[in-house]
Amino acid sequence: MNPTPLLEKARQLRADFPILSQAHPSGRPLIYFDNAATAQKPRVVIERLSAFLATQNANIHRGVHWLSQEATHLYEKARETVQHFLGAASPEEIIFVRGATEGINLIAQGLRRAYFQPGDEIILSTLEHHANIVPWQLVAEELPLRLKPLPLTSAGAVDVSALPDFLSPRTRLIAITHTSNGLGTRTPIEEIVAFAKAHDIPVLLDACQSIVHEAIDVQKLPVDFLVFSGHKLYGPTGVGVVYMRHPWGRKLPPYQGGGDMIVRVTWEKTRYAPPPAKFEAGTPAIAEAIVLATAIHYITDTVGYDFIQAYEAYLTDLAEALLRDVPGLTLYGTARPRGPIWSFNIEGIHPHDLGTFLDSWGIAVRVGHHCNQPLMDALGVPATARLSLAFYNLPEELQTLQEALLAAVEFFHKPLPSLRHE
Amino acid sequence: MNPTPLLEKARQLRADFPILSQAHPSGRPLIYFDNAATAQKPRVVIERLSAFLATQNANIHRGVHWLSQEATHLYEKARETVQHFLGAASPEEIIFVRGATEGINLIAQGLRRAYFQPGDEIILSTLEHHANIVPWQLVAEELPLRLKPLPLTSAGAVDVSALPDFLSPRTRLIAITHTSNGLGTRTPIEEIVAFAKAHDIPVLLDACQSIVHEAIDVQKLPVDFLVFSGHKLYGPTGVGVVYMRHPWGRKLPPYQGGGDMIVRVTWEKTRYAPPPAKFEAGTPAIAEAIVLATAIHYITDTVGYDFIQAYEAYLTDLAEALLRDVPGLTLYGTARPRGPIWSFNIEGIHPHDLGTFLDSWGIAVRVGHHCNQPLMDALGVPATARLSLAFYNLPEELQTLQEALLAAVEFFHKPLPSLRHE
Amino acid sequence: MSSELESLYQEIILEHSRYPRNYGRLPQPTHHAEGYNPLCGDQVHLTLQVDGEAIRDIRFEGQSCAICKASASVMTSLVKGLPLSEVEQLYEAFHALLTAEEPPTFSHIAPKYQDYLLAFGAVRNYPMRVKCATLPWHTLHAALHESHHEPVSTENL
Amino acid sequence: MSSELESLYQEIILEHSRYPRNYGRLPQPTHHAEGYNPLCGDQVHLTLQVDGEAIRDIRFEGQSCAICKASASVMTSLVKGLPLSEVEQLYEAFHALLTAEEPPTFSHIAPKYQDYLLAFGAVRNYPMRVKCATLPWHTLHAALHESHHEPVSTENL
Ligand SMILES: Cc1ncc(COP(=O)(O)O)c(C=O)c1O
Ligand SMILES: Cc1ncc(COP(=O)(O)O)c(C=O)c1O
Repeated sequence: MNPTPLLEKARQLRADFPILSQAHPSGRPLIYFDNAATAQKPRVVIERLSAFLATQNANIHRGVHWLSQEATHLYEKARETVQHFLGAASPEEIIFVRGATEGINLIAQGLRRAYFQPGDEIILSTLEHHANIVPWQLVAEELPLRLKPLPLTSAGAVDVSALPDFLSPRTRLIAITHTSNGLGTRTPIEEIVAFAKAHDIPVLLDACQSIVHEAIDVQKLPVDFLVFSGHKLYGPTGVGVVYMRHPWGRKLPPYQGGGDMIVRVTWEKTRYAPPPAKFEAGTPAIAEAIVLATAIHYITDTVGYDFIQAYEAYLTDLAEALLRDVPGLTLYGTARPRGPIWSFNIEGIHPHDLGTFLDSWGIAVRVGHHCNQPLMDALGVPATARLSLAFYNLPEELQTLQEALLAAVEFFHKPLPSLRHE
Repeated sequence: MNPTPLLEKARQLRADFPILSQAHPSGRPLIYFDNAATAQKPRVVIERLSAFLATQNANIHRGVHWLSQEATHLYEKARETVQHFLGAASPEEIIFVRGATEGINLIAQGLRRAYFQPGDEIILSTLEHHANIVPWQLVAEELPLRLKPLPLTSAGAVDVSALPDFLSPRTRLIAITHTSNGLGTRTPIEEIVAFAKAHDIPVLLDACQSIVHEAIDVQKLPVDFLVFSGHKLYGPTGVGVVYMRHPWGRKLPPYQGGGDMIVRVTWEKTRYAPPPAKFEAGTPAIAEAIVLATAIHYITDTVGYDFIQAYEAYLTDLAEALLRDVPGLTLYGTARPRGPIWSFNIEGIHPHDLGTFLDSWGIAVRVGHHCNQPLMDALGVPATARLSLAFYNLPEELQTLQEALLAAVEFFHKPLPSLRHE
Repeated sequence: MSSELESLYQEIILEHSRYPRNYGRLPQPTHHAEGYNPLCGDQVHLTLQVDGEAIRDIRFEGQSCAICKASASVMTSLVKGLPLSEVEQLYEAFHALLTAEEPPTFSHIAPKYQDYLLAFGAVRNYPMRVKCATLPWHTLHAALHESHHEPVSTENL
Repeated sequence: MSSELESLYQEIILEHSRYPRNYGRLPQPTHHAEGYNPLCGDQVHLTLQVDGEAIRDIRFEGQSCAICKASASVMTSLVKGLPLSEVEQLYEAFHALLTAEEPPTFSHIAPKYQDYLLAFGAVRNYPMRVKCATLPWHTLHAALHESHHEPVSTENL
């Protein structure tokens, strides 16, 4: 593969992100490698948000006046943008929420009230984000439910071969991450969905970390529920998406009560609206949802998933080669396919110290448990450093990272003048 | 009162709102009278949002790198801004949510799980917004609970004299609106809080429509819970606030599960963080919370509640005089004190038609039930037109409204050429 | 006065809203349905007498705006006595008039109906009002085709 | 190498983190507590032998970063044998060093302790790391003053 055209495009796209041309307080260029935590925003997203607030802002759904009609139209068009982005059958299947976390809670509470029976079981995996663990624990506390996490292969992928053993007559849901935010490994979701379909078990897909790297079509990957967060997809904070396949939206009760999710309220009895309104009580994140559509158009039309896949594959090979060259560095989870996310540790350097060290080089990586404590427990480490890339990262940034890691090894392992040992 | 200095300041402040200098598609100036639905945003708010996204954007709480530290610092400073704005004792009492609706749902679900017993009673009022009705109905469905709405006086204020009759040994909460979004009347909340304190009943205050017109200090008005929405307070959509007096935050269980609200997650047992983190699962509306602080500073420092009160009192007298001059116009709820919000109907003109008519004059009012169906039922009307003002509205805009209303009367009552009656 | 507004509130519409035809309830309807628009509170209650393959009689009742009331008045006037197949045709034509990308030509609709339907043509320029005009028609459709207990809501449509 | 970083990771800190003193567990402690920083996973477990009014012996254990480990090592070295009142003074001085608007002068602290405490002075410039340095001290405070079952978390502080 000749990376030159890819590199040229990456350099061009990078110019769309104002934050990336900023200097770090150390005077060095800012190297942003914390993309799995949140992505940076292209200029079109920032400008669309300003433009909406400065020229189109109004509350939606309840006004006959011009601004309100416009805002309503834009908001519902944003829903259609998400619908087409995911290949959903109708806009009714798209619910705007704050983010993936709220999305999973919404689904979990709906299932608690209208679907689960005490003693039911949910299959998850060892690499779930806390957002796909704690909502189920909250439901489990009330019902109870049993949570069964699938183990990992030694290379850090979900071990699907364990699936038949995990199945029981009480299995009522498989809730699983598409791409691990901790390790970057990609779950063999096609196999899992086929297995689930064969046993008539609904599947919830946490697509937070996959949808930023690959296109997802819910017709080809027929999951029942899917969630992602706007802020990780180059969009604003405060907005995310639940895809809820028909007729789940008809079956599940509402999540929050309030305006816009009702047909008729009386003190005696309230009738709820059909989906998606049923699940969107109160004033939603109007500007954020509208601008999420801008971000999606930017990704699909300006950047393109083909480019993302090709360029990130190139960066992936480079990153792994560079990391492997650092003495004492352990990479956790090297399975492929994967997203461009890696957890690692360097012998004798706590990740927290490494994070501070890299920051002094202008390099932003995340250190800690990444909301993956059960995964950390499984790996037997309290924390890791995590490198996560986006299509605007450049090979020279990875080179700088390697240099900095080598410097860290030297710094933290330097011989010390003997101090008196009291 | 000499209104000239007030008017001068209002004209100056109005220039801070880019949307207001826009023309309506009809070519007329835009007259925005739908402020109770959502407020317009001053330039400082729009620019702060852009600046954050273009120079400071990062995820919070879990990073040691520069951007993440900055963003965390700004987010927690925004919490302190809200704390001081409300006079709360500590930032721990301030929880960021999507808006008032989510806020009330969060409190309602917490009380469901840790406080209410089946058969308990909640006192509300006839003028509650659906956001302060439906969340309790959802809880009532599960427990059950009894909801007792206080009646209104003939002038449309909550009739506090009914309070002793509504009290029972099962009364466990008073959840009430401070200023009615439908009628503009202000609840005699001081009396209600005194009554509640005397009977050891916690109070939840829906401050959505009051806090945009008057300062609130939770030390002087010692409610247990208070909610408001950022977008009505000249801030972004997607963010709102719950004030939860200590030690409620320690007593109530978490609302949503996910990242950031935990101390330790294992598959067997999860320990939750103390408040406010406990109630803020997942990535919050980071940019929006930070910019809500900008909006609050704008209101308290640049505009000032003294100005708001004085100028809006002037507009209130003017608006009522002008509306009363329109033949066939009924004003619902004329009690004082009040916020600058009025519901009205004109004989023989459905509010929906009136809304469309006014829109053709460039005037944005809301028509419909305003998420107040039980109030509409009590008034015996299906819908009303609602005028709601902000400090950037001008007397000449009210004059134009009167002109337009007179024209509407003429238009909808014009004699028709006799058509054949088939 | 804006001429756009004049084209929305044509005289046929103002007249029918002021003097609605077929207002009331049939005592022993064979079909009935209730329509509701939660956004503005429009409400339509339809009672029908369907006999064999045609609508023999029809009445409407309810609180609603001028557009909705005129639409209900015009609709009931048009469909009274009509075979169900023609009712269906009118329903679709009306729906297309207000919502189709390209407004329909109405060439297949009897000319005597066309003026009445076309009077609502300007509603398509007021997206928030489209539901006001279509509510009576959706309610009619529901009365004829669905055996449900919940009212039709324009939110379902 | 940035000199800021050199001042954060002073040799005292690197040395104590590499060769921690008082590492381990006392077999029969009179007091103990566990501290935890959920943000980074730092963990400190303290066991103490308090006899009358002084700390006779103290050990720490746990997985943590260099700042936290060095802080625990220095802290245990300093407080071993100290009367509880002086421990309290050191606790407050350390806390002020890292978090007070104006760093304290330490004039009331015995000079032999000052160098050790001041080695952590640069941590105040790294807000996300302050909790790493203070965690052992908070845990000590909890071990001496609270009779609770839940571990201390820096989130509570
Ligand atoms: C009195 C009152 N309470 C609650 C709400 C709900 O606010 P939001 O829709 O922002 O959640 C509103 C606004 O519509 C309101 O006016
Ligand atoms: C795999 C995965 N699931 C869920 C989440 C939660 O997303 P959010 O914090 O935006 O709600 C994240 C992001 O932190 C994630 O990486």
